[in-house]
Amino acid sequence: MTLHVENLTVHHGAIQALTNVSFDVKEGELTAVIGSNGAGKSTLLRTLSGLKSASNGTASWKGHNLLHGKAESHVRHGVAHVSEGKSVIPELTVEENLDLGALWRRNKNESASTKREVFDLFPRLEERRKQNTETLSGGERQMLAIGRALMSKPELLLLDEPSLGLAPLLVKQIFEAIVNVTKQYGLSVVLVEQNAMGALAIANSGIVLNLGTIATTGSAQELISNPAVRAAYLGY
Amino acid sequence: MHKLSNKVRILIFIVLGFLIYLLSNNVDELRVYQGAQVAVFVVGIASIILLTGYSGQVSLGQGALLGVGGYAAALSHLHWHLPIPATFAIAILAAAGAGALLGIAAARLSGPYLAGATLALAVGLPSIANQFTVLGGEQGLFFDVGFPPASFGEDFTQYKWFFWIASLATLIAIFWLQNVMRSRYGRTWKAIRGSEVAAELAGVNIARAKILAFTLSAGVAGLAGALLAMTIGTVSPSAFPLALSFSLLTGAVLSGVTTLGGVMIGAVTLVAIPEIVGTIVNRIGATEAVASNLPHIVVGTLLILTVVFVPNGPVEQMRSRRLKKGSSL
Amino acid sequence: MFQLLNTLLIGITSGAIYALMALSIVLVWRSTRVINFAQAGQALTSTFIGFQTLKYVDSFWVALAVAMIAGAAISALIEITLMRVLLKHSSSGAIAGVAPIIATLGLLEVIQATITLIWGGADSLITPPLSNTGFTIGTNTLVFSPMKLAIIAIVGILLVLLSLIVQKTSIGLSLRAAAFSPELARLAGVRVDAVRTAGWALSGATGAVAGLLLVANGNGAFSTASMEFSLLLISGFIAAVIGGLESLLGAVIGGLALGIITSFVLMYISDSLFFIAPFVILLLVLFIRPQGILGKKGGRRA
Amino acid sequence: MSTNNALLEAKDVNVAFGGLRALSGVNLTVNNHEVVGLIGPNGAGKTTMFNTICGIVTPDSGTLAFEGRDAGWPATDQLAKLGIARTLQGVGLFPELSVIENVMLGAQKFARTGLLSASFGLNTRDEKDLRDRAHYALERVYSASISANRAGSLSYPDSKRVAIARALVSHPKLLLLDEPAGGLGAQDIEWLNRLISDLSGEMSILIVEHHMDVVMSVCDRIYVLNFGEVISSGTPDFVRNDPAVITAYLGADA
Repeated sequence: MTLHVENLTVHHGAIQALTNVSFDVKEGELTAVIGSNGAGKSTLLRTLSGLKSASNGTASWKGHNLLHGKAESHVRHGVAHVSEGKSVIPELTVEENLDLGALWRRNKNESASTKREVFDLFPRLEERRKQNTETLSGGERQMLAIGRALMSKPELLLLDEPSLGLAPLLVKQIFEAIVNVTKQYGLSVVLVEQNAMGALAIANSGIVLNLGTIATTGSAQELISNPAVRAAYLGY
Repeated sequence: MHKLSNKVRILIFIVLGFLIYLLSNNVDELRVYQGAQVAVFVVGIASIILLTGYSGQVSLGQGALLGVGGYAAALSHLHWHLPIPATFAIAILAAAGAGALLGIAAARLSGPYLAGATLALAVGLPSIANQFTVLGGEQGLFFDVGFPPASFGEDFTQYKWFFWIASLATLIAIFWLQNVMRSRYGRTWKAIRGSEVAAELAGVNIARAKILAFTLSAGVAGLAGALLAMTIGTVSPSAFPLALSFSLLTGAVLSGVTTLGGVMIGAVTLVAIPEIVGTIVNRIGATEAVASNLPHIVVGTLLILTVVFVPNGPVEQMRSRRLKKGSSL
Repeated sequence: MFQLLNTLLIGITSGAIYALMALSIVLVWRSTRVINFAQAGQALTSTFIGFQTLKYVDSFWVALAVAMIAGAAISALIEITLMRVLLKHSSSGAIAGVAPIIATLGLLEVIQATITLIWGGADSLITPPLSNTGFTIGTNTLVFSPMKLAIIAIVGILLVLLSLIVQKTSIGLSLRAAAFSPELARLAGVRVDAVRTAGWALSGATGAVAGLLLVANGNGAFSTASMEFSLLLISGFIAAVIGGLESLLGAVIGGLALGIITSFVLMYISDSLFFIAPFVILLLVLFIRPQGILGKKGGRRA
Repeated sequence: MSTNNALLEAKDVNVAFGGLRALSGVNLTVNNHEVVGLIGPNGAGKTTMFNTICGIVTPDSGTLAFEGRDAGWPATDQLAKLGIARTLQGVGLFPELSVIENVMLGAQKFARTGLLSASFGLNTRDEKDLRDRAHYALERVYSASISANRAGSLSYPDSKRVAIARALVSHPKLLLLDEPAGGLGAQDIEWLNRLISDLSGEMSILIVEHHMDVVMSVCDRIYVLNFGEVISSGTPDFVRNDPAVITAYLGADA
């Protein structure tokens, strides 16, 4: 097991946001975490990337303890987190946002070739490399956020609602890009999504979170036809 | 929070007044004078507690408002020959007026902007005195409250007279402040400090509440200024330096800025530390430079430590510890 | 006409020094969202360290370099020992918003008392490295001297240098990222704490230059009780606010504007407005354009 | 849905943040004594709609009528006087104040005396009146036994109860509940359901909520927002079976 999470419990002040969450993600697999708002999906990712501290449990990536140390050190162990809401810095240019992701990497030649790959993957970003990020559309920002994460040469990618606020056509494009990236780099991915069917369609396996606990797990195929998925969103 | 009934509170204040009276008869001149200083600081600190501790606005220029009060008292005494209580009332009104103006500006600002604007005020306002001859320039104006009434006897000293006036004014001011802070106005300010949006939803007009806090706080500061002018006998730009603003803020933080309960702690500390440190320094025979600078280092360090480790002040710290232990009252 | 030129040149020179202080304040604000009121004390300390250096080395420029290094070290030390603890402890609670302001004021008091303890008493003198006698044009002598020219040049060079560091280097990119979005910077692997310390160090070095140039711009005399340093802090703060608190260029424009306006007010209206003029300018700016000249809307209620 | 019975009627509300359209052409009506739900996926514009009604966000266009009169877009601090009370997402209490003080703040509009009487301590009857009102409101959501506790020391469910009490104490005609069930356990949710049905006899209620069990069981009508537009509205049964809703929640291929 490469990502190993066991009995993870996290509090937001007095609220228990996650309770005894356990799951594993195998190398090269994409796991979708679905569930309605407030189910604890974002909290899960924020805890794994070191932005939030856990009250209990364990979480490790290839033996590296994810519950210890700061977010910036996890990046150096191959964990990249694209946080909710198009995680880019609007005050910086497109290229600066990308460069930021690779600042900690010593070998500047390797960083440059990674940037080349990101530009090949998202040609739109190269066209706008000198522009302020504020001028980008929602979809372009999401591409930039994923591109920034790729700049750190990650092995584990944590994606938080990449489809949020995007029109259906763009959602499709983003999901396709995620599939491409995953295959190309052999990444392990934890994909948190509201768009359950879209996410399960590209995932290997899925987890349904409900009020901070795991309601159901299974292969993506199983979950698509599972009434629990409907229940988590529609209440029946 | 325990709420005493008004009658009990009035009784407590009368008893306090009597104790102060007894005290003034049993200590030497220096202590009496220091007592008057403590009273001035208590009022000045209380004005910051109202403003910063309750409404959450910071003023680094409170000293300037004391100055407004001091000058107003001196002017009304010199030119209109008003009786002393009336000069105090003028001081309060003048400073409150200045505070209202400042409050209107302050309602638009917050955090560093407000701090910087009030800081600039503290530096700028005293120099206005040099602009108008009526304010007496660098020398300033005399403010002489006169001798104690002859009926108090031969032994009754001038300092003791200062102390009595200052103490009485302080008791009244604190009683009044307590009334206001315990009313819905105090509640409103504390609510704004907590969350402006939530307070607005509960029907609070934020700007109006902030301006009111600035106005009342300035009025109290004006009284402190008049009392300060009384104890030194003059008002001049140098009597209200930037350092005064900082001292009051320090006193407020040491007192615990969110409650009036500890206001004596800060005032006594401000008066006592220079003396205590001075005594120690003399005992170990350090130079005069050490004697005059060490108190500042001690006070500054104390301020930093308080802000970092007991930001709500010693009294609140004790109270919340008691609350955590389980007793709900 | 001649007086006009003189007034302008005086304004530009003192404005350049305000601009340095403003830069120093902006660097700290951008890295930690704190206005450091102790910066007046830090600048004065650095100036005294420069003064002390001059007793051993007979070069103003060496002293300036030493003062810059000392200023950077002091500033970094303050960030590591005080600010980190403070921001961790008092991020919530009744006075969370004002706690950093109060703490830096306490620090100012400690610094001021400490330097008075060390260098107090007599006035100190730093002989300006260049002549302060004005250039002559025909029969007229300008107030503008080689020293003033050097001051403007130094500020210009520093501004270019700082802009290059902030805009073109990776430490600058980290600085900007950490300022605008610490969380995303962390996620990108930026060691935000170290970057903040670097921001404070840069600020300390800039403040040291401001302090030494302030002294060199005058007759070279200064003391631990110098009112000029309190004024430097306030002018720097006002300049930073005029510039919008976020932008380096804004700080420089704010500083120059403040210097020139003040200079004209003093020359043509009354020289006793020295203390009150900056305050009036600040209030005008806050009322007319609360976000500063280059500031963006909505940043004011930070 | 526009009938004489309408308490709140928002018409053609448009809000944009920069280039992003947060609400476009939203029409929303709440009738007297009706419980209305406002649901939708993350970022659909639900909170923006609440903020617009509460004067926290100023819309680019649209009208708001309350009790049949054009209410303009009211200033936030005037809502209580108008008869609208709102709870905030999360808790929104003032942690430094005691529970009873928190609730008394909501009753401020009933205060009759001013600064002068407060100065002389002559406001005791007024204070007692506010205190009694607060006490009564607390009893409705909980036993009033926690009234002296500091709000910051309460458990999460208790804080939510107090927040509702603070809204109730102003006797609103319209109660806006922003995610009242968020973070609550099963027992507390049951309590919330009961409270809402109790209150619906006295006032109208508009709820933003993610917890579908709550929405489906307490609401008379539901509006579904997606991308800032109302994509469906009607009874709970109608909405949950509307294909547009299912697609919005589960994704394109559902």
